[in-house]
Amino acid sequence: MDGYYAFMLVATAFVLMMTVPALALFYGGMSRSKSVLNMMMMSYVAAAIVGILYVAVGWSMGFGGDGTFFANPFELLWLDGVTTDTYIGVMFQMTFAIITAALISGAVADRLKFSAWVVFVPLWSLIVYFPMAHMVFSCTEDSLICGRIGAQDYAGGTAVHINAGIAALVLVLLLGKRIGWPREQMRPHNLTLTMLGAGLLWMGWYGFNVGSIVFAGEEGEAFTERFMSETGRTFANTTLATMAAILGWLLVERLIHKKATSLGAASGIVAGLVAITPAAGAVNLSGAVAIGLVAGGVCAWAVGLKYKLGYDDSLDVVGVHLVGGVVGTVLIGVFSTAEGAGGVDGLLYGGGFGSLADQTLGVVVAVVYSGILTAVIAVAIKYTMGLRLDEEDEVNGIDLVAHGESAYDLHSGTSGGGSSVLAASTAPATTTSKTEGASA
Amino acid sequence: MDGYYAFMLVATAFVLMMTVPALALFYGGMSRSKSVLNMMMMSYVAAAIVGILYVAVGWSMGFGGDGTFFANPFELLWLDGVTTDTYIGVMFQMTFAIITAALISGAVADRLKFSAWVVFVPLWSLIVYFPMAHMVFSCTEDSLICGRIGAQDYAGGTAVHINAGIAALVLVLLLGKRIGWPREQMRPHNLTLTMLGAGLLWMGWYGFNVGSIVFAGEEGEAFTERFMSETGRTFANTTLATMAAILGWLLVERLIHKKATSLGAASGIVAGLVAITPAAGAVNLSGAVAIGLVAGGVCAWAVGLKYKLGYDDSLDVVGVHLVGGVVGTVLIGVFSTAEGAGGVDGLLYGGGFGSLADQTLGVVVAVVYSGILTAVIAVAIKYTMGLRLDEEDEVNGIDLVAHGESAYDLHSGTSGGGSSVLAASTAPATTTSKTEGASA
Amino acid sequence: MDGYYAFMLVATAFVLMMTVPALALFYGGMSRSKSVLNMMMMSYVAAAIVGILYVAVGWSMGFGGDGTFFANPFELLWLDGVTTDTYIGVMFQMTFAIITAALISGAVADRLKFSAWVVFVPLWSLIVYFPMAHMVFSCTEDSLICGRIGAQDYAGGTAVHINAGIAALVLVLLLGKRIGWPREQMRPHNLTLTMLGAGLLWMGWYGFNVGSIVFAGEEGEAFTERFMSETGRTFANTTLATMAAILGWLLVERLIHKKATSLGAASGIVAGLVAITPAAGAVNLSGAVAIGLVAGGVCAWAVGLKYKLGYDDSLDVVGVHLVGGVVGTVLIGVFSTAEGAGGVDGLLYGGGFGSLADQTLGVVVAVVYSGILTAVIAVAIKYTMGLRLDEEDEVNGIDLVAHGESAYDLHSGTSGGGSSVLAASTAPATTTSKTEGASA
Amino acid sequence: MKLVTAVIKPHKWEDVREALETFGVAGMTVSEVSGYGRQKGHTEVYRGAEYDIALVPKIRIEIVVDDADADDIVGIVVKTAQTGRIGDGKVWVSPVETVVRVRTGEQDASAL
Amino acid sequence: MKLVTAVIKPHKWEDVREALETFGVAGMTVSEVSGYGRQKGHTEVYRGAEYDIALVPKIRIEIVVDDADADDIVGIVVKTAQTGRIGDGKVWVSPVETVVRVRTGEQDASAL
Amino acid sequence: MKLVTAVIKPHKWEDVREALETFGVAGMTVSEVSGYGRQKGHTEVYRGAEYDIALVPKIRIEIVVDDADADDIVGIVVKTAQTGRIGDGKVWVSPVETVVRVRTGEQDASAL
Ligand SMILES: Nc1ncnc2c1ncn2[C@@H]1O[C@H](COP(=O)(O)OP(=O)(O)O)[C@@H](O)[C@H]1O
Ligand SMILES: Nc1ncnc2c1ncn2[C@@H]1O[C@H](COP(=O)(O)OP(=O)(O)O)[C@@H](O)[C@H]1O
Ligand SMILES: Nc1ncnc2c1ncn2[C@@H]1O[C@H](COP(=O)(O)OP(=O)(O)O)[C@@H](O)[C@H]1O
Repeated sequence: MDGYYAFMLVATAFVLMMTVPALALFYGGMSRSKSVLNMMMMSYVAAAIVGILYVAVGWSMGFGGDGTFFANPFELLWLDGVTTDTYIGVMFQMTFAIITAALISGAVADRLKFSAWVVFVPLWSLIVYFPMAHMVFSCTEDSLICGRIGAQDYAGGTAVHINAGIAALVLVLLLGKRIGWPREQMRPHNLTLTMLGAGLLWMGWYGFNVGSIVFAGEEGEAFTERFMSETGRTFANTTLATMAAILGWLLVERLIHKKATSLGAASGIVAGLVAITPAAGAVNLSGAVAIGLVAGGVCAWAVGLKYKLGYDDSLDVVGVHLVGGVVGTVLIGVFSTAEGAGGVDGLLYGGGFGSLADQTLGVVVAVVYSGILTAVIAVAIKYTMGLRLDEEDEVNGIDLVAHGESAYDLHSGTSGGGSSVLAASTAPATTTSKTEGASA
Repeated sequence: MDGYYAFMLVATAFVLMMTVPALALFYGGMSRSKSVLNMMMMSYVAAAIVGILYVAVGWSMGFGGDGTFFANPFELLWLDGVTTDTYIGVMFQMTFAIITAALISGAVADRLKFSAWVVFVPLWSLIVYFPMAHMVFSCTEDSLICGRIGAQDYAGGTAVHINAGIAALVLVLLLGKRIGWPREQMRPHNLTLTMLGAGLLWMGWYGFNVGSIVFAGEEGEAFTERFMSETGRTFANTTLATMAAILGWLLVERLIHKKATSLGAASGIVAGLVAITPAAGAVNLSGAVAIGLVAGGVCAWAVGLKYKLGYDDSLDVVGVHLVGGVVGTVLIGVFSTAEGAGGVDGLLYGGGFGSLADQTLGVVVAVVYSGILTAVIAVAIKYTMGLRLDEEDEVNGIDLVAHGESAYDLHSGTSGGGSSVLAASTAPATTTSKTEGASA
Repeated sequence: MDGYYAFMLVATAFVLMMTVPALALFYGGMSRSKSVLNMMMMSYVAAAIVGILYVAVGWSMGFGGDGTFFANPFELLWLDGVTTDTYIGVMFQMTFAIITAALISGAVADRLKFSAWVVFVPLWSLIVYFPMAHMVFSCTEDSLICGRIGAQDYAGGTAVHINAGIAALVLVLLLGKRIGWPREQMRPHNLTLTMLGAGLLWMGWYGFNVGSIVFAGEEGEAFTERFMSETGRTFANTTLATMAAILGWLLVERLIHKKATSLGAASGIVAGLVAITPAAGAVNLSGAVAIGLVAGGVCAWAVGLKYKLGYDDSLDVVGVHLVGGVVGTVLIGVFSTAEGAGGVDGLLYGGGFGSLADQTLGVVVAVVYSGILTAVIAVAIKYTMGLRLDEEDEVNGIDLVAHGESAYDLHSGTSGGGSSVLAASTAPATTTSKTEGASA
Repeated sequence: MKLVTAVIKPHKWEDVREALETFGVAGMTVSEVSGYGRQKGHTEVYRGAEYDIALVPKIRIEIVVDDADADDIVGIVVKTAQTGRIGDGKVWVSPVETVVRVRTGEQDASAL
Repeated sequence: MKLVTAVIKPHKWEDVREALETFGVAGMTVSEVSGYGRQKGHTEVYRGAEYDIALVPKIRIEIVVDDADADDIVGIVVKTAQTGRIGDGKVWVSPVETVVRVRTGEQDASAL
Repeated sequence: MKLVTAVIKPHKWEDVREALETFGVAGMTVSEVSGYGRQKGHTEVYRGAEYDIALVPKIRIEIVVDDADADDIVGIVVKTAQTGRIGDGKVWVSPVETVVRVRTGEQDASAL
């Protein structure tokens, strides 16, 4: 019992680490160097805002009782009546709310007003994520996706990835393309950060998937046995699917572009993790490998769609999270086995089309619910405070304009000993005077 | 029981990771690129030196018996008589000794002789930290801060942060300002490293705070219940205070400078974690948010003081650790609740001024003890081997001068395929000959 | 029991993290910026390929029964008959197979064809690593190194480090030197990555060493006691040896080059961890410090040998892993104590030369077995598909040639607001058309 | 021979390159430089301090050309690099006595 | 018109800029370059090897000026950039036939 | 005085420096530039898109020399930097009216 609890302490820290700093690095590295800080900031402030909001009403809306879309937001307001020995469950769910919101940021690189993000995030969590978490994770009788439709989603293929992916698509359609896209090259400014971020995401994801185990009231021996056998399965599935996705992505890339890229490996990691997230408990090793391969290959192809269809999903949130999430959630209907956590046989194991139908319906509900409400929120912001940066600010770079910073000042390093005079020459008078003002 | 133990294994690894590499990255990113390696080295060598010294005498001075300032250094010399099944407790405490020394390095960027650091660190640990750890963490009857004064400090607001913060202040006053400060701009050379470092620090801090639970001999059920309820509280408090501090810092920055910076977000994370460190077990969720908000806001303002008062606390160890530590330690007297680990009600919960007085006294003792003895050590070094780098070496950069390295050689990357000829052109003859010598 | 299990979940994630991203960062930072991505890719694809291969036959070859060199590869093919509640054991061993293969990549920087790596890695794992893991870790009666010779190797001094180190040496001898080596300078392009990687490796190594505990069927109390006392020892030894190695390396460097470098500190961390890996359970604190000091010092000197002997072991896999592994494995014969996991007294504790002989024999077997078979594989590849990149490709940089990428595009950052026009100027027509093709 | 040196705004580089290509310029040498002039830089904010960055990023283009083409090329650069906003840059022409193509040793006109 | 090119030590840039500003120079173009000359570089140490870095970082300043101002400006640069230690740098003057302000098309004197 | 400007392939820099040193060139100023010309750049691939990089990295060398030495130095650069493959670069010579050594104020010949 306390072993499982000890693991949940670590798992929760791991999942929070997925957003701060892992996702921020993964996205930041793919941004241009004039907007990397803003990209990272979107994750960091999302963590701060959503975290506090989750404790305020998120937990209650998700787990404060029954309901089709959400539970009573006031039942457990500010964790009123929740005992501290169950806080870790709240914290764990909170980290999911955080990363889901943060995932969206990858689509809006370079051009979304920071103030708009700060307003969008809490509204979106309140109206879109908290209900979605109830529909999927509370699994109460009436809860739409888990309770009623009975779609399997072990750790958030629908609630997290499809949800964030469709929201990202809606947002970029309302936001428009970056100046110069796709004519101008907008390549990743620092792929070592992206590789690092992907690696940390992988580690953190063990908290995400393995920590999503739910017990059916077992005790003593039975509890430990359940703990070991189910986490063994989810750990191995998470691992193999990710590895298969790396290979799947690189293979497809090799065919299309004649090059297997590091960005492809990093993206393959995420695509595999996304796809196995809903299926981690449902499938066996072969199923995990199959889902990983398909997800890696399909996403590698899907990230090219934006050029065809002309939407500027800057860092491929749609191509990886929406597509990967759909692949994983739907394929449960094919590869799910009765020994799995859901106890349901998929198409391949003679379970017929039942599960496949449930899974597909679950996906549709998630897409429709999130798509429509995200559009409402984004439109509201667009026609009030506005979503988009001025053209000139976008050209100069949002790091400078919104945050008054630039990420790098490396001259003294590369030139071995000189100080970075050019990037740093200042009008002293101003500095000091301004500084006075600053500390006043 | 073994669940708690398993957690401590991870928690100890986490706290060590806070220094190597997290703090080194957090500070390194804020340094100039000509001194980033030296900044990281100060953390890395501190880990090596303090770690071994702690096992030698640190544990014994802290927990080898009773005493006002420290216990018998020879009682448990080199862990003599300590059984290996309790080693993890020693290792956990060791990681605290390491990071406390490393924290100081942020104040002395660019100008402290590396040799001086290598001498300062063990002396300071021996004379200042080890006793302080006894006064606070051993909590024996006679131990000054915990035993006698009875000030609450869950994980080291006084022993770690105030201690390091005041030591940093004393050291920079004796060391003097960097050449060109504040006239010349000395901005962070790589904010992605600082953001990364802050993120890893946050994760590691769960080991730091949550791992600081102390049991009162509970067994079986009671043990597990205590483990879950107290760690639930400390985990949630650590999380919420940090989030509130991010928002607090960014808000104040927005008001003063009209910009919310990424450096501010990273600093807010640390300020919040610092402030909640002593209070993690004492307060409830609202108290945690309050402490975080105050700490974030006050520190955001406090980092500007150095320009007013004219001390070059280069990376704001004083503004964040001293100020944040005082805020958190003192506010326990206001927000502490009887259900908390300390079982004491603060001012706000009808406990009157008693706790507030104890906390304040604890702070004063820490400041006075550390301040005076740090001064003695620093003066001793200054007038023997000297603290400060030569002027020309400081201009050329300590990485080159002290370590013979420069951090970056990125040309071939940015220029896509060329090799970094300029930064790297060498007089071959020399290279080889020198090399011969080298490997001889 | 479930506490130990919870720790193994984390430990396994830690060891996977050692390869992705830690080792990739450690090596990547030492590479030149025109080959950093390829260096990282070698670790990432090794993880994907070896991981799946291990589940397929690796586990079975290692633990599917008895045998001198390996067990029946088909016994547990694709984990057939392995219950999910023991999967974590498989996953843990899998992460060892992954990092051992990845370690080799450091030696072949800049010049090994990526396709050759993709072929080499699975062959090498199958023919060299999986058997070696059986000989050392299965410890069945007939298993050569553990069972027959009875050499102690707690976590893989022979199977992992000596194995990878000798393989690296053989490979570079067949591959040849980089163009311009050693005349041209080939210094690390980003030491902050290397420092970061070393730090993460250190944290992950607690999973590696501490997680390598093997129980003798204890139950209940006894199990917990064994868990605590042995992990306490291995955790402390791992920590102290690493710290001592940092100091040992820096000291020797100071003497030879008059500078203590950050690269030296990072390398010292790894050297110490490598050396204590086989000895973590066998020695006491003093033994750990001694082994760390020796390993750090000797490796610091050994990395210079390549200039003398003229082999281009680019990132010092031989100097650190082969040499460090030998030091640690052999010194067990000196410092091992009967209270240790092996229950054997070394030379220093009156055990005579018996243990020393066993350890040395174990080293010899590992070197000979791995050396010969690695040569066979490498020669086979060399004379079929070829090992080496074209000269011009090597000059232009393998990142560009093999992966079509360059790691950095930092201009807009350093120049504060401009967009990186030069590095990024594209012929639009092509872009779009190509893109069309891409997404077709 | 003449050397035409142009200092322009970074985001105009693509257009200028294309225009010159169309005109028939076979080659040029480009570098990233910092400009100081009427166009002021920006302000950056770091913990408790604000800094004025005096310099703005520019692109510097060098083209060695036949005497005859110099004026046309200057005209093309001015036309395409012009935004009308402060900071558009400068173009200047200076004499070159001889130019050689390293690959072949060809001189002057035939070296371009 | 003349082109004054100055190669100076990095930490002197601020002073030179201010001195030229005071004198009335309205603009200049600056770049980071590497210098090779009497001033030798430094030595770096990496695992088992030492490397001599032959080049030292310098700042390169280009100023197009009226013929009349050329000598004064050279004088100012030499005065303010001088430390007296080896490696202070060089300043040279070369002819410019014409200069144009991209924003307005103004020529020569009025283009500065 | 003359200014010799050479644009060469990066990996040739070492050889050129040595050759010039041997000839007796006491100093030069070097910078990393991007070249545009007959030698085409390469293609990079990023998620779903391929990009043609039009520019290739080059090294730019500036040497102020006595009129007498100009031709020899041009000859040395061409000889040592030559690979015979497209993209070897260009060398051009332009007039310099005066050069000053900042450290001493020495002029022209004695400033080199
Ligand atoms: N006298 C000069 N010599 C060399 N370069 C100059 C000179 N004056 C301006 N420049 C360059 O031209 C750029 C634009 O000049 P600026 O005065 O800012 O705007 P504008 O040319 O539109 O009046 C400057 O950033 C600088 O790089
Ligand atoms: N002949 C030259 N042509 C161009 N630049 C030169 C020349 N000689 C020196 N320089 C530049 O001037 C800088 C200083 O010259 P150096 O000989 O080191 O010191 P000093 O000028 O004080 O004698 C060099 O680093 C280089 O950038
Ligand atoms: N007209 C020019 N003015 C200035 N630099 C030029 C000119 N033409 C070419 N260059 C420089 O010379 C380099 C080599 O020229 P390129 O045409 O590619 O090959 P080659 O000189 O062998 O014909 C170019 O990359 C560019 O930097």
